[in-house]
Amino acid sequence: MLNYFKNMWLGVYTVLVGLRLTLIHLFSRNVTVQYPDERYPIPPNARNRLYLDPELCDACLRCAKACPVNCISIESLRAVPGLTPPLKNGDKRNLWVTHYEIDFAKCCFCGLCTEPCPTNAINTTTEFEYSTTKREDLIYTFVKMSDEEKKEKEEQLAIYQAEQKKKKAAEAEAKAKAEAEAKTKAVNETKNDN
Amino acid sequence: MEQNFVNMLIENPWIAALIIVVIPLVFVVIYALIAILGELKIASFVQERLGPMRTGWKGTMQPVAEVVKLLQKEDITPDAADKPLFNLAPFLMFAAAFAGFAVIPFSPYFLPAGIELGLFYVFAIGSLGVIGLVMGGWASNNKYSLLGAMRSVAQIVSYEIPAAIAILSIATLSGSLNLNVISDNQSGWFWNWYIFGGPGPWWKILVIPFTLGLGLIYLISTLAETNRTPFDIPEGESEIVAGYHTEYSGMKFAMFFFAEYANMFIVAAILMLLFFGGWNSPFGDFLNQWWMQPVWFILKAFFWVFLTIWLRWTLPRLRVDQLMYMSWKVLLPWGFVCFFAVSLFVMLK
Amino acid sequence: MQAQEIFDKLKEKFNDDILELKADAPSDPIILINGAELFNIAQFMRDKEELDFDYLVDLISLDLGDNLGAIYIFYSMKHKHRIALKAIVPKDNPILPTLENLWRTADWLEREAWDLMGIKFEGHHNLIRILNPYDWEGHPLRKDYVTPEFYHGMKVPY
Amino acid sequence: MDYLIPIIFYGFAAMILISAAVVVFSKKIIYAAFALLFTFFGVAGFYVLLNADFLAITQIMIYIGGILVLIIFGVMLTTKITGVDIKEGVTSKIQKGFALLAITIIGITLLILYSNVKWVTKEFPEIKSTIIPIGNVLLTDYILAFEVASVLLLIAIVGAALIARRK
Amino acid sequence: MGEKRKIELDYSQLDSERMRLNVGPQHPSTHGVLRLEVELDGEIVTDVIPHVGYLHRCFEKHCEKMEYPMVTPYIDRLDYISSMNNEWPFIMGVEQMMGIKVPEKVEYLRVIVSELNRIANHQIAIATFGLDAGAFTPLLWLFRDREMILAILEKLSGGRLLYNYFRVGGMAADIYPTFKEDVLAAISQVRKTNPEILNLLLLNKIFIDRTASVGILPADVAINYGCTGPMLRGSGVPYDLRRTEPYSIYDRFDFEVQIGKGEVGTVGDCWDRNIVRYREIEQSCNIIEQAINQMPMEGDVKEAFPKKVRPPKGEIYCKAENPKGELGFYIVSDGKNNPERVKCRSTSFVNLSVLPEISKGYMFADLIMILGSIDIVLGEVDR
Amino acid sequence: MIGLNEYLVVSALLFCLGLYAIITRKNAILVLMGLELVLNSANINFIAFSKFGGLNIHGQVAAIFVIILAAAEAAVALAIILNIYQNFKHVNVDEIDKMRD
Amino acid sequence: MGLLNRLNEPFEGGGIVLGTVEDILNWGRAKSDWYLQFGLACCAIEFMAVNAPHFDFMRFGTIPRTSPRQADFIIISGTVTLKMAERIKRLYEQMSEPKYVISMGSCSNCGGPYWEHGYHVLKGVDRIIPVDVYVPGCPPRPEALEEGMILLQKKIRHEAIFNKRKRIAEEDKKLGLNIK
Repeated sequence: MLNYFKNMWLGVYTVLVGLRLTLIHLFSRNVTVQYPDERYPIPPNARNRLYLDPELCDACLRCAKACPVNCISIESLRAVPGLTPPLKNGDKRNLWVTHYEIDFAKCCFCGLCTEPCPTNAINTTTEFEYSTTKREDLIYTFVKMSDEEKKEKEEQLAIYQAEQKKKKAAEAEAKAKAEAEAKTKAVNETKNDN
Repeated sequence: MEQNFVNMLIENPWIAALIIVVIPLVFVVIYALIAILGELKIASFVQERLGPMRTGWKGTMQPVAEVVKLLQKEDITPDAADKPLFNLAPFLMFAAAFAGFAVIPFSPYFLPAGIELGLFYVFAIGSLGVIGLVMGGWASNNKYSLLGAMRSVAQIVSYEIPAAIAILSIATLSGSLNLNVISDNQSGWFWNWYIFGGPGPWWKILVIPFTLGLGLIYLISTLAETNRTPFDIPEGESEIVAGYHTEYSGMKFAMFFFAEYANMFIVAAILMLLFFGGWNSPFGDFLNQWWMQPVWFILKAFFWVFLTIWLRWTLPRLRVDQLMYMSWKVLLPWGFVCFFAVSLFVMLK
Repeated sequence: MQAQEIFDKLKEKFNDDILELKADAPSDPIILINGAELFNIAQFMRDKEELDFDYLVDLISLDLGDNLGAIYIFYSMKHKHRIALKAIVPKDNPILPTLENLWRTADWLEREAWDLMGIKFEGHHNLIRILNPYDWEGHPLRKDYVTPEFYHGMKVPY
Repeated sequence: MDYLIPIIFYGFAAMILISAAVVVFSKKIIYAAFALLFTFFGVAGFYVLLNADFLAITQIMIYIGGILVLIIFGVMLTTKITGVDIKEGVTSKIQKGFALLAITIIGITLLILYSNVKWVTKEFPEIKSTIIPIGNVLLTDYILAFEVASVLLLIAIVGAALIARRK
Repeated sequence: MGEKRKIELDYSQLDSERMRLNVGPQHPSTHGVLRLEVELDGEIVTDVIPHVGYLHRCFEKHCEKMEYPMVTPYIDRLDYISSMNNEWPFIMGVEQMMGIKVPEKVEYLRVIVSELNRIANHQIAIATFGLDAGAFTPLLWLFRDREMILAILEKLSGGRLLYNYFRVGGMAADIYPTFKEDVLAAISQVRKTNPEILNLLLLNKIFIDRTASVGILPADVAINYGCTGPMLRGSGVPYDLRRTEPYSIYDRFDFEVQIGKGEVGTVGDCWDRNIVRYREIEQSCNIIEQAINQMPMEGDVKEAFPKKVRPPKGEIYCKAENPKGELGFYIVSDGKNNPERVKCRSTSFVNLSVLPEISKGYMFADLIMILGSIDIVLGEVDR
Repeated sequence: MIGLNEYLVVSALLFCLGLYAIITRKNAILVLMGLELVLNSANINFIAFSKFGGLNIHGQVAAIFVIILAAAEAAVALAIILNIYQNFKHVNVDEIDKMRD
Repeated sequence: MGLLNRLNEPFEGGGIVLGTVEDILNWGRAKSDWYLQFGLACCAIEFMAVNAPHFDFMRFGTIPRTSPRQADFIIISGTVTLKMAERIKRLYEQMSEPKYVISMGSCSNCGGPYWEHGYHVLKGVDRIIPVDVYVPGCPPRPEALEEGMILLQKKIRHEAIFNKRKRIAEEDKKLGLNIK
């Protein structure tokens, strides 16, 4: 019987305590950030959409290899050393990126691709507003070389490679010659020594 | 006392009757819109949010948008459902809820149907809605709906009894079942309200604890009858998906919605008429002109609505057996105690 | 109790069925046992006062090429020691006794091992798939598992 | 507005009889239960026409809010919860025929009786509400019956609870 | 294959009609995509059959295909509410296999972020439990406070929910300048609002009525079912890996292992499990406070990074105290870049298996409360 | 003008319908519903006579007693039906012929 | 579908009156969106965070409903597994017209991190139901979902109601999805 009254009292009391709390909060300041007009602070290292600086990318494929999801696809072409402008940070460019594509529908935004990049070409940004009505729009192509350009590069490369080949052959020949000479010289020297 | 100002203004009885019917209907719609918005906004403020902000000025047009949307929604009748009953239920429920407005005096000069047994009538017509509810729940052919409906009915039926005792006590105290008369009895300052024992000699303070208790009992019962937290078990989202209206969509769902809000207003109005002086100003003759009386009445009713919303965002939900325990073992005995005390007071007076 | 002592205790009781103790760092100590005797060994380990392994931590199924393996990790809340048992069964007939009656947690763990690796637990009251749909085919964690093309009309590969 | 009363009367009469027919002839028991709602409602309408406002409201409250809810609960508890149409066993045709015959005879007898008897007519006095005379009569002339009725209700509650309780 | 469970029920024993109710997978209170087949006798639950696997994302298959560093994003997605705590045992296991000793600063940083995440997890657990009981406001207040913790973790790691912050041998990024102030501010906010939640929800009479003596889990049953974490501690067993087998630097901190005492009902009921979570939030605050004061602010978090993550041949079971209980990873390495096999001992999976045992004989509404008190995350159950 | 006879005719028809339900229906709940119809028809008679036949207020009091009776009867009858259902798994009045199991 | 059925005649242009009516109807639908309270995986937690005070999804007029019948749009928040796919399809079918789908996060966009080795993951929810808005992210920030919501509202505002039949046919052709 005592319990009955105690329970009743507790019921009324705790309800009143709760009502007091909610009433206080009813008149307290709200914390809402009204999104399209106001912005919630985003730290600069937030991992949202990736951004690739094509001027910095050397197509080393490290990001693609580090990606657990395989959402980065890169196609590259060997660059001609003399004709190729260097990367933005002054490093030598070894490869032309002909096609660099990230599928943000697959990406898991883990940031693993940015860590191995030697030139900081690929970076996370704070940009997150890119919802679309078509899934294809989520595939971002950062570098796409036109066919002519590609062809030109290929031709250059072919010429360069041919040259290289020739050069190499010549070099090899020269080397072989030199070696042969050296050999004969050595032979002669030994002879002389004898 | 003239019952209807409309009858004085308009000669033709047919048009007058039509207007008298239409006024509560328009009121219900407007009131429901305001209540919906209030519910969203108060919930948001309690939770330190803002609520609807992007529809009209500070989101005030939100309920209108919802009605426009609900008008266009597809009206699905599930294949497995019992079609005639499924389609009938929302109308029955709305009709029942709306029928209650016939005897609600918004002011001494507006009482749609001036029958002597107004209080009794409101109470009886409420049970019609129960049938609509169980009809909808059954016809949906969905276990959640049926469970929700059966819980609802059990809940409403058992909480009708404490509510009836509270009403009966006030009827004893006032000696009338006519809501206008009951309201008129409480004119004057707010200590003439029945929650404070009604008009009477100084020793009425002896009865004040009991009338306060009756007010509390009636308040709790009305919460249960309108399925509001902490008694929202029939619609308890976490257990049975959305209660008896799980399968309803579009306009039929809107009918349920409006019926619910109309019901809420009716119980609020009864609470105000019985315990809080009805359309009387709380401050004697101050602002007690004929045009202020409906305003007072509606303001008081809205206070009840605010209270229920406030409670809703504060309390968790009871369990079914605890609900029954509360009705039969807490409210009913205390109701009897209060009833006897009030009767004694009336006899001695 | 150290792993070596536990091994000795078990060896004493079931001499031939306890094969060896592997405890070379960095690996955890593992006792290799004969799978057929698993139930008795486990029961002994649970009920023996000095061992008192009242908590089955995990059951790990392995694909070892030609064989399938099952590793049981036990822990004792009282003595605060831990040991792992490893049983190896052939791939074409992977049958182990169930431990469901000793540790109730084995119920779901064994169902999972059956679902993903296809180890059959004899005596389990309800050995059905748990993670994959009930009508799934194959045991996905086996090395030779091939992803199906279609499931209920839905294309599975990308 | 003299023409209004007959219209209302016939409306209510049609409501009562049609829904009663549904109760009697419908295949689905749940339809019968819900049709009962309209029968009761129509009868309540009759009461209003007959100046028995208290009775009308009592009818709604007790029959619809109480008995009908009970019946619907009974239907739900004694049938499979969902999915199954609740059809009841059909009596044989011969039985039905006999029943129909008997009912027709009773009905015709009643109708003939009613139309031939000259009832003593005495109009009901015009009063604002019947509740005060009813209350007075109940607690003076019918005090014994009133008390007996309360005891009966108590017994009914206790008995019902006792019977329905699970063993 | 196509096994189907045969449901054998002895209907002759039954008094009344039993109803089979299918709860989920789309149900507001199954905390995700769990499906429960419930058999009801009126309102009383006579049997519950959980059907899991609606979120089976093939975690263990992925681990076999990935190199070690690439596994962490997938581990984040197991128990997505407390991904910092998830990463720890796996990284710790790999470090143990490779014999890497991480710097002091990293250890402290790991403790701090894990405890922060534990607070966030418990806040969600209490919040959703309140939601199951019908209280909506505590949910949003707790989410408001959680936002502060998420902001700190986001500033550290860059992710809001799935952090991918732990690396073998260190952390992905160093702390930022105002780290200490932010953490202390978050703790004081948590300490300020915690009593509000206590008064609004946990001590509310209705809530106590709903949870006290409901879903009682005795200690021996809990151990037999392998329950860990607040589930086990709620039953009165002080089993907390941070104390029983201290890993990392947990032996340096002063905190109390909270157990259920049956203050309002019986030991091991739903209320006990929740009050344990509530008090663990306070204890976590204490730990963080100690850690942030002892932590060396200078030093490089990346100094112990190995050149190549390639553990030697071997197998190891490494565990840590997840907010939900003991989370362990069994890593089998054959000396390649990819793990041979990773098995996750997921806490929720094991904890959930006790549901049929403890929910029989209670009402249907209680079943929802019991499920809420277990605090499962379906990502971890189904992996 | 609607007089006494009209009400009596409706009441008679209602009575016949109720009686027919009681006779032909097998489901106990439907029998109960038939009974309610019969009681209602009686009540219409009472009230009609109270208005037109000089029964005055006493007719209404009688109707009140009928309603009380109906409520009590429905409660007990449904309790019995539920009990029968628990024992026999059906509520078919023709087949309930055992007093005990 | 209530009013829409009767206005389903394909008017070209529609005239001023119809245009205004269409505007009002679209306004109602765009501003009052009830979503199905339904979460799948990690994104569901961010989805809950969207409802939390800091972001407050309700500002857009979105109200959670537990019954699919009353919902206007569904947010597929998380990985859709094959076991779950049929359920989602059924939920979508239970919703009443007009209905919309937001695919939240990489997993439901196209399988996300599980697209390659996930033998039990449906690679994109658009294989079973038509998707209106794709929100990228894994999981998307709460603001990203709100941005997706704004996009959806924009889409609804410009929808053609009175030549609906034509629109549906076009959409079907565009999506070209049909399982079974």
